[in-house]
Amino acid sequence: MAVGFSSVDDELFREIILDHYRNPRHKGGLDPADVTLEANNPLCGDEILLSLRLRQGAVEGIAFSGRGCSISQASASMMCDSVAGKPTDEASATVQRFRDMMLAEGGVDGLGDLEALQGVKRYPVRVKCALLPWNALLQGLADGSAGENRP
Amino acid sequence: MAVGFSSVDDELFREIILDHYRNPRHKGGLDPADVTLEANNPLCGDEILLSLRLRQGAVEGIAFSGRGCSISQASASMMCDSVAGKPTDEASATVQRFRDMMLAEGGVDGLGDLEALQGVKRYPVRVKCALLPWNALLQGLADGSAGENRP
Amino acid sequence: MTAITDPATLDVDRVRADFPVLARRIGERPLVYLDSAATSQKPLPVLDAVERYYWYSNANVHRGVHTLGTEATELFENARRRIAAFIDAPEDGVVFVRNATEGINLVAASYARELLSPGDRIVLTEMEHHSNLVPWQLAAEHAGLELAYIGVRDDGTLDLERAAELLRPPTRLLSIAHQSNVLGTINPVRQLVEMAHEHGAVVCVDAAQSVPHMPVSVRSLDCDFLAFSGHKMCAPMGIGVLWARPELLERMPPFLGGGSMILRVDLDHSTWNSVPHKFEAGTPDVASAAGLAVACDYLDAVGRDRIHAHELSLTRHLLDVLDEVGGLSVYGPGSVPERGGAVSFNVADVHPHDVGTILDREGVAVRAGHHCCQPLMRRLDVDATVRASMYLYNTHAEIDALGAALHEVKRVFRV
Amino acid sequence: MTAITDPATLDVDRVRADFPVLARRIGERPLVYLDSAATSQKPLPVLDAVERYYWYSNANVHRGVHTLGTEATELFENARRRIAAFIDAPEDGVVFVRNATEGINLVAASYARELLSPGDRIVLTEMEHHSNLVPWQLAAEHAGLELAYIGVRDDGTLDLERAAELLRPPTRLLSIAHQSNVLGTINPVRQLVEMAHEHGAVVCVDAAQSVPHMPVSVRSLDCDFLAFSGHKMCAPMGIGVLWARPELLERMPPFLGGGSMILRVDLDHSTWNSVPHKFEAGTPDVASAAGLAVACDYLDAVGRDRIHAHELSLTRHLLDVLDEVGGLSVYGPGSVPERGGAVSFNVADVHPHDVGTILDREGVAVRAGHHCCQPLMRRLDVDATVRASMYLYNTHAEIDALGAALHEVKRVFRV
Ligand SMILES: Cc1ncc(COP(=O)(O)O)c(C=O)c1O
Ligand SMILES: Cc1ncc(COP(=O)(O)O)c(C=O)c1O
Repeated sequence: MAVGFSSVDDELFREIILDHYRNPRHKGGLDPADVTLEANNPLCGDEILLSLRLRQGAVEGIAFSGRGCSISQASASMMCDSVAGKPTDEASATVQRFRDMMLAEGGVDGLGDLEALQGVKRYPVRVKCALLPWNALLQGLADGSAGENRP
Repeated sequence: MAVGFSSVDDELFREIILDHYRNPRHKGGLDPADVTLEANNPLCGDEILLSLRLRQGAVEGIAFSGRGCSISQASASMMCDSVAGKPTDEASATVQRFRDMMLAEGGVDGLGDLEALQGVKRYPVRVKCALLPWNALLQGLADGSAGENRP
Repeated sequence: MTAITDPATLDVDRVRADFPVLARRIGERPLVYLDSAATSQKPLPVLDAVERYYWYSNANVHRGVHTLGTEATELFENARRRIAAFIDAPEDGVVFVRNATEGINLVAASYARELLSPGDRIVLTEMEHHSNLVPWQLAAEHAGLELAYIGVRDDGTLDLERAAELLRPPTRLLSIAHQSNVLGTINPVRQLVEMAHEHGAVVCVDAAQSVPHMPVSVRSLDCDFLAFSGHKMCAPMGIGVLWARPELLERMPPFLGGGSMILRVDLDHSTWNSVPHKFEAGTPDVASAAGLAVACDYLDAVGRDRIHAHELSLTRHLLDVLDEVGGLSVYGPGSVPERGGAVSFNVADVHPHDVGTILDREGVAVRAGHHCCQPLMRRLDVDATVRASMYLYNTHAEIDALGAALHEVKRVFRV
Repeated sequence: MTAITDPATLDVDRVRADFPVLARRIGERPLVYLDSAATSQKPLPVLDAVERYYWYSNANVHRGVHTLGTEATELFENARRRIAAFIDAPEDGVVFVRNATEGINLVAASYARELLSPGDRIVLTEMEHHSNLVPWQLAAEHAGLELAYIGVRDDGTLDLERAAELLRPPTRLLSIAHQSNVLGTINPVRQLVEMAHEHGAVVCVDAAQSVPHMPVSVRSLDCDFLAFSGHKMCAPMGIGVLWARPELLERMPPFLGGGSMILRVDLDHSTWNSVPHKFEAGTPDVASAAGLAVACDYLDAVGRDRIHAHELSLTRHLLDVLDEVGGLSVYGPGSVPERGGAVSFNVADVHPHDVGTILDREGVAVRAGHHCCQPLMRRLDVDATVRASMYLYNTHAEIDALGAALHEVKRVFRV
């Protein structure tokens, strides 16, 4: 399946994706971190290590490290941007909305920069790349809320 | 490959073959035996146990036991008939002539009753059945002549 | 008469038109193929699926970002889903193997040999195929396990009293044929699973002769492992299935090592991919897997109930014809539905190979030999048998042709 | 110019006409298939052989007296002879397996695990495919064997000095790729065999990337085991070959148990069929074996020297094109004939998957990833590479198409 794309901004590799790939936000460690999660795709080798600090019902800190393609790395960077400092229930809602956008038919709006990742939907094998960090976050929010009564 | 055959005497299952199958000659043990050989066809389960007593350069005694189809059993019976009491070099020559008959193109004569087994050649999968006892005899003559200086 | 037992509901002429090999002649005679228990013939939709795969989508799986690789991976993973549905089982327990034999070896090597302990007992039966005997013998020898056997009664069924005695500690595993390839006996697997589970043993089902011929539900059998071969169920050769409870697969160490089954490989140590991939090392036969999925579609389109009913009707007719021929010894249960469409017999003192050769001259293909069941042959006190086995494409007229050919055997051998 | 180095001697248009998949379009673009190291495409004569088998002669092997069974057995055993001739090896050492991975597992399980002793050493190299690493790791763990690795030098060749050190006691086995699937390096197998034999070690050759691409003679390599896959050499999936010295096969215990590999089965003990049958349990993939024999015919008709020369010419052109594109890191030996037609590279900071996706949009199928060589990736200090790999049906124009598509990658990623 060949896909047409404009010569100005590639429909898959949008400017903003390349920017997050080359200049990832929230990349590195987090100290202290409450939860650390690994997500990987054994078949293509993408790896994401996600660190979270949840405090008083909010995502006080978030960071990621790892390696992978522009889609998984940009997705991780934009994800961290979109949930950092947000109440956990709002973060959970974002996760849900993002997954819906990637897995369901039709577009979604209200996700800001993240909407740039919609182009991935036309490349079904790459959808897994986009979702990789989000699967880690989903798990982290679940684990973290269980451990919220930490100091 | 279907093969025509007369209604009087089947080209494969000749009278004489059925006779040797139902009334095998030299069937049983041999006491004493110098050499005992086993030959089998693991894929169809045919088994031949051949016992030989070689004395003064001759096949003084020969017997077989085992189980299998009419071709292998009749072949064993006719083989024993044809070499019993014969000088070992004559027996070896018979083995050679029989193998030539079964494996080479064209007919051979001078093999007496054994010629009845020529019909098997048109059934290539069954040639192994006919040869089974002969392989044992070939081996037995070789082993036996090595041990001829026995009492 | 219900639809299930009315053979008229299977349009055998239409089915036969799908199997090109059935037009084959053996010399002057039309081929009468009665050896489907050894391997089945293949219908056009299956052959087309294989050809289509190689014409359009051939690529290696699980590793590609290119279009062909993606298509091949989808075909392969869709086949996994299709097979899971076909046997009514969770999909992540479907491991692709070459054939039933490899499937059983996998369980013997990775479960029995690795997870059982010296003194643990494995129970088999006297009617098993070598493929369901030798792997356990090898595992037993290596791991110090004990083997015990459920006997076969004179009517060709299992000695269930003995089974009840054996299915208690130290028994940890029962492996058993769903349907015997020699006797046709359909074993009470569900009942045996209950007995085994009650005492903590797991059950492996050799379904090589059942999945092709009748509806089989893993969920309702409640078994722990189930192995079968594609080539006996209208699919290409080279593909088979081991279904295993995913929890067990999780606990089992890998069977073969190599590409695709790993998560991470270091020089001295590796970690494993998720199940079922952990058990699929190296490039699989994607074409045959795609063919197997289409074979499932084909069998379901004809209707597995209908196929089973058709075979029972053929079997009933065959038993009558053998009776009419006379002078034969027929093995296994004497009536359907306690048995399926594999029927073994002998003709007086005529050796089965001789019977086979004469039948072949008449165009009738049957199997003659020990059928990879030497212990059962000893139990029956025979060296070998003749076996006629049937499938959806066989007709009542073909059974009659077998009957006529058996008269020819009797004429030639004067019995 | 000699015939060997003149690519004009291979009539690539005529060859391409035999491969239906090459007419495939990816969107608007013609398919440019540069992933033959993963799996090759199949020519019509091979597909026809498979179809002919199923249309006329499909049956189980080695057990039948009926005509189809005899024909199938002949096809299968003739295939064994054909393969033996193709690799110039004694025929009774040809064991049919699913793929190279299974072949290597067989040696690791039945030779290394069973016949070597704790403390014995197995030598591998840093450039091996997971299929030539993990089986040895598993065997080493079970049998207390030691593993050691020959390193890869910066130019993509093996450290032969280290090899000389390692190939002495307690080394008992060396297993090595004939040609690297990532670097294209052609290893000096013959020389390594001599070194190993001098100190009493046996050598297993992973020939997955050599047998398809160049003339390989087991007799002149003098190796003890050699494994390869049919699917990478124009044959159907699901069939591969392990060649082993018959004397070694005699000494090795069975790998898988089941039908066909036995001589006699009793309830508690069995004895084994002659080699190579002892290692072929269960129903084999006769159709794919027949296809493999025809693939050998096909490759020989085109000419293996000619194929090799054509690939070297393509490789030379590819190295030039990559150089012209600029800004790439290219791995492995920089020149032919020290390397074959699998070329790995990276485009600046662009991840290989992103490269692969853009190339796919241009119709160009390459592989992106670790290529089942994670340890080698670490040695190269990369996560993954892009790999273009060539075969007899590729053209110089296709290499140019790859070059143009790489410019597109650079445009999109602004590098
Ligand atoms: C060098 C090498 N060894 C082994 C293999 C494994 O081959 P297969 O997956 O066909 O078993 C491959 C191919 O993937 C390879 O390139
Ligand atoms: C009952 C039974 N189990 C196992 C097998 C082995 O099947 P395969 O040779 O396809 O592995 C067969 C068929 O030969 C069989 O009939």
